Amino acid sequence: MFLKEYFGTIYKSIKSLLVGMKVTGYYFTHLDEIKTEEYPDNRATLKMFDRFRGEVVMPHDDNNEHRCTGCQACEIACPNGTIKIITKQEILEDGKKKKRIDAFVYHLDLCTMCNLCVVACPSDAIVMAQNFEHSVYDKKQLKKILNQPDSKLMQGVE
Amino acid sequence: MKILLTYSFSSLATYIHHLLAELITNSLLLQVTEMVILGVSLIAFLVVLCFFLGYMERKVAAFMEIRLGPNRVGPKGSMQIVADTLKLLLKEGLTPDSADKFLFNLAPVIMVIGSMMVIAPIAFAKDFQLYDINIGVLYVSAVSSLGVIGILMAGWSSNNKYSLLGAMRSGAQIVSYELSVGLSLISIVVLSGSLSLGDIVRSQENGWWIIKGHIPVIISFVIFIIASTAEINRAPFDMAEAEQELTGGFHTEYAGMKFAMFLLSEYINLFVVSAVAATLFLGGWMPFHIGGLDGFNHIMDFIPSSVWFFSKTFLIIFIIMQFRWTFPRLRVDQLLTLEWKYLLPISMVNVILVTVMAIMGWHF
Amino acid sequence: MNTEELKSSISAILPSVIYDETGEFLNVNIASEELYPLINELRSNSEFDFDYLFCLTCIDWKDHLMMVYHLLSKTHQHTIVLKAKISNRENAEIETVCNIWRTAELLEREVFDLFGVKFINHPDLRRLFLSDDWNGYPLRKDYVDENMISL
Amino acid sequence: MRGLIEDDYVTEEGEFVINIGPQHPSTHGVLHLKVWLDGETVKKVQPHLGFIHRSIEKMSESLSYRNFIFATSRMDYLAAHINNEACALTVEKGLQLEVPDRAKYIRTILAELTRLQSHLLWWGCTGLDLGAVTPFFYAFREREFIMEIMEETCGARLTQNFMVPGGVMYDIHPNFQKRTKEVLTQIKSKFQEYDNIMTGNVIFENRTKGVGLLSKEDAISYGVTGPTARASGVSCDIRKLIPYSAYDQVQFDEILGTGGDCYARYMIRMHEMKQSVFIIEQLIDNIPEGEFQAKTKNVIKLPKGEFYQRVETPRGELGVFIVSDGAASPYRIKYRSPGFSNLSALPLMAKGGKIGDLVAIMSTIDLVIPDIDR
Amino acid sequence: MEINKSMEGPLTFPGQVHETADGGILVTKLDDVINWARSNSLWPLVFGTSCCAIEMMSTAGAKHDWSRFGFEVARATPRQADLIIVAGTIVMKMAPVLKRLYDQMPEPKYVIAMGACTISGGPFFYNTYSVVKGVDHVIPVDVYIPGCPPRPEALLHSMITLQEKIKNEQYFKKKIEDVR
Repeated sequence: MFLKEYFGTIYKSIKSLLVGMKVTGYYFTHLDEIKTEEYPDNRATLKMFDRFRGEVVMPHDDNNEHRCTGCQACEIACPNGTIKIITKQEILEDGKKKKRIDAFVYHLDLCTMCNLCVVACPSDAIVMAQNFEHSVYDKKQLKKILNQPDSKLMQGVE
Repeated sequence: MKILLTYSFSSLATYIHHLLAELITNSLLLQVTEMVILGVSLIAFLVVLCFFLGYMERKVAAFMEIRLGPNRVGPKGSMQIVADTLKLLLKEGLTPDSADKFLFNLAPVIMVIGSMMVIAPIAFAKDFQLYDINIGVLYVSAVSSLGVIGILMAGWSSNNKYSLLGAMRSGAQIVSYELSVGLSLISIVVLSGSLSLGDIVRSQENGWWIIKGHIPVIISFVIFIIASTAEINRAPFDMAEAEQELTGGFHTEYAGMKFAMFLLSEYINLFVVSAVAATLFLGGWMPFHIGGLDGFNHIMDFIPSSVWFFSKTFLIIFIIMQFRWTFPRLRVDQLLTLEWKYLLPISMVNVILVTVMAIMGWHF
Repeated sequence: MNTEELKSSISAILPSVIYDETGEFLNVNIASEELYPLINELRSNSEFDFDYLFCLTCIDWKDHLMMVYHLLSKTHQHTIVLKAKISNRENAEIETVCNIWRTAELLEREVFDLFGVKFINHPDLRRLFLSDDWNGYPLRKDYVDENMISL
Repeated sequence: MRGLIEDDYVTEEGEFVINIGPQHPSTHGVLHLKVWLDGETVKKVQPHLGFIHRSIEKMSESLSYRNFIFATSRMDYLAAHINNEACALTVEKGLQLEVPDRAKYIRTILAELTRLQSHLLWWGCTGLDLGAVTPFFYAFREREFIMEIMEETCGARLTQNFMVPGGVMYDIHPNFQKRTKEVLTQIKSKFQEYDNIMTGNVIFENRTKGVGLLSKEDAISYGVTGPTARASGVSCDIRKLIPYSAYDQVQFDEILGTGGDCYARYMIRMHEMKQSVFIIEQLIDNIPEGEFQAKTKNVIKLPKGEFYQRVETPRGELGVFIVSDGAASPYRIKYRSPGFSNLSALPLMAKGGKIGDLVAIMSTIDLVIPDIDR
Repeated sequence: MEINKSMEGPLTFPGQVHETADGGILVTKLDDVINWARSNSLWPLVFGTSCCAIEMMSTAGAKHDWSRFGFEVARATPRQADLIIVAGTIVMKMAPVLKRLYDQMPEPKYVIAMGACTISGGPFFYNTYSVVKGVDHVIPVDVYIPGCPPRPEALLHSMITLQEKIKNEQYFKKKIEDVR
């Protein structure tokens, strides 16, 4: 009885080990199961999903115009102070003073890509870009000003 | 060219010997020069072998883990291990302040020397053996356990608790598994009637022991593979390193070149163990022969003996590597249970079986 | 037991409790000194059998601290919230419950760490999250840290 | 290093104190365990926490009810969805807001996908902890598919921040249902492989069976929840006891184990993966049409009072306790994290075992340290 | 490599030794070989504190597979590691530990700050009392990769960026100058 149990254990153990080795052996002999994406080589074909959140950008059209009115809704919506909007007073043609953005400062180093600013924006001025290659040697490069130099507010956006 | 065509290393050795004898007349000097050449070429061979084994291990692991493995450094990533070695050599080789500095620096050297010494009696090809010592098997089993001294030394001198635990585990492990290794070696010694590795290979002229000796030899082969995997501290028996438990085990404090030496000795050990298994059970360099079928045997002889030896060795290396990348690690007490409750009793009974078989001539 | 039964049973043990049923669970307000006899009864009496303390925390109400114990009975599936008011903010003390529910040991250390409530008879009352030389109790409302940048 | 130096380094004759962590491969992060050893046998374990204490509770006190949710993804990052869901549910409870059915269904499916990926990662890491490297890669292969679904619909892989008070942030992506079904078929076909390489393995069985015993009474007393408690026979699945979201619409079993050892905990999680697949299968084709988000005010203000919501994360019961004083940000938030209570039972479980057992226990109670430290 | 071109910002690195007339071809070649070895054999320390560690694991996983670059030999002991990927928040209590780990590593050693928390405290920059606001207050950082957490490809990108940096190091040249 003891011997039966003893050899039974050995038989079961060896069988279980061989079953395990069969799995690794299968993958060793079936190299087409490898689905590795070779990142830097596939950069041309690598496309992120549309909703993927890489960084906040402010789209500008051909006339160097953006849609940001400087309402600071995003700044309030941001949970961790990533966005800082510096505004200036601009005198319009009809003599009225109007608030316009001077600099849309975006701290990529603080950003958690939570999308709350994009949701909060009433005029769709900012969107999430799919770019993710942000590595830098210097932290200072991560502080970005999103509005381009000399850009203006698009007509009809209030 | 002629030398290469005959695939005989002995003629190469003779050629070099004659060449040197013409240059150097003093016989003692000649002997020393030849030894130095031999030593240097052996070390060079082992280093290249370790490069290859390291590359092989990473590729085997990668393919089993459905990934590609190194493929960007050199063609197909083959220079990866060269880069690793160069980097390790150039890394700051620090010694911890509170370590026993002499022993700390000595330990990796002992490990490497211990594992390199075992190479001596192994026949790599027909008539190619450094030293066919007449107690080859005894020598192999004696010298291969030198490594544990290095591990104990490394673990103790590092002044690190993880290292110490790893070294103690390794001590217990190697002392116990030495028994099973020895017993399974003995079963072949009994069958072939010689302790010399050269004689053992020649005794398999009409068939390898694993075929001739059928079940008992297969059992001792399996026991040898398991026990020697444990003896060279490879997973699933890598108790001395046990990364998840002891971070690095005995080599936790080692960096740079000294760590590279541990890696070197690990791979040499792997090669040695597989080479011994191939020699004893699979006929070493002996081609696949079946007793009585002279025509078949003759065809098999066309494949060079070194190819036979290395293909067998690498088959066993592959199996040991597959163990590592498949199985979970044993616990330290289960490790000893396995040895004392299973391997040792079975191999003891098995030795008796083999002896009876040898006396009665039941093998082929 | 339903809420009414719980109320009457608890009042039988401790008449001075104040109930509050505005929330999801039955809230039982007591003073910190009365905690231990009541809570011992709640655990050991098979009628209540509150064997599972699923939340233990503290609230800083500026003028007093309040320990909150969420208790659940696995057998009867009833829940109460026990609130013990600690009036003395500077030297806040309350009896430990970690010999009743073992989970309280770490939870009480957390409260000690972040609120500075000392638990009498706690076996190992040390700071849990913060280093031992930390000054102050950060989750108190009057905690000031000059390194902290406010939004 | 003052946090590390303790006065109780005093040891008895033959005792051996080692520090496992804060940086150690088996602690899954920055847990520090001080272990008293007698040879290889563990005599006493003392967890030291706080190496990732990020003061999320304090931070949330100054954030609005819309914003505090994002930080909870960083708490138990393997169950970011479920953490976010718990917060959103608590706020909804305070507002007495009825969430549209569509949002409920999406939440449940995403939560179960989260559970699936969390368990897959746990399975791989258990293998890794026990010394088998390969299962880790098999688990991550399947996990990547789930990550792709998350990315396509939620926009991020790990910390999605997809739950908002009142529903979900966006409607599901058009490919969502198709992809989810593909993943389910893929995972179902791999369960046998997982069993072959790990569950049936004799070394694995020996490493886990009878190791790290936790009795039912201890489990309740230590407040242990989740698969760890269910392995000891404690019925504690919040999805069954107090159904939230769409869990009252689906059928599934609460897996209860016996024994309370590492193997039981392992098996519970393996079965739970199958249950998650089953739950998603019931929901995926029946997502009702309609709004995905209820209308909420721009600035959410909770009425004065206290709100408590319990949800089931892959690790156990997460409780969100919000004390509101009527302002736009919570007065006090307490997260009752499952890992914290589960960890408190570790010294009990590990006592008397070997170091290897300690590693096995840690991996089978599935610790996520930021969840413990918050 | 193409990656380098797409990198914005100046390509001067802190600690760069400026070109001198002497040094010679041999030294330059040796430097090239050493930099080749070092940049292709970055063994990371197993060090993850929070969410980013999971993405680090994903990078090691089969789909992204950092072993293609030879990074897969993750060492548990700092003595054998070349690179710390600081994956996750560093809090006040952890900072001395991280410093010690960094000190235990033998030269040359590199640091990648992965994720918003390590770069600047990230989501825990405001209103928290226990988070170190940027790991560069504790140890020197070579490459920053923002994101919360950065996706595996982004981590690979940062490691390639680090490789580019190592390839411009001048080990022997510096040694020779030190001797002079």
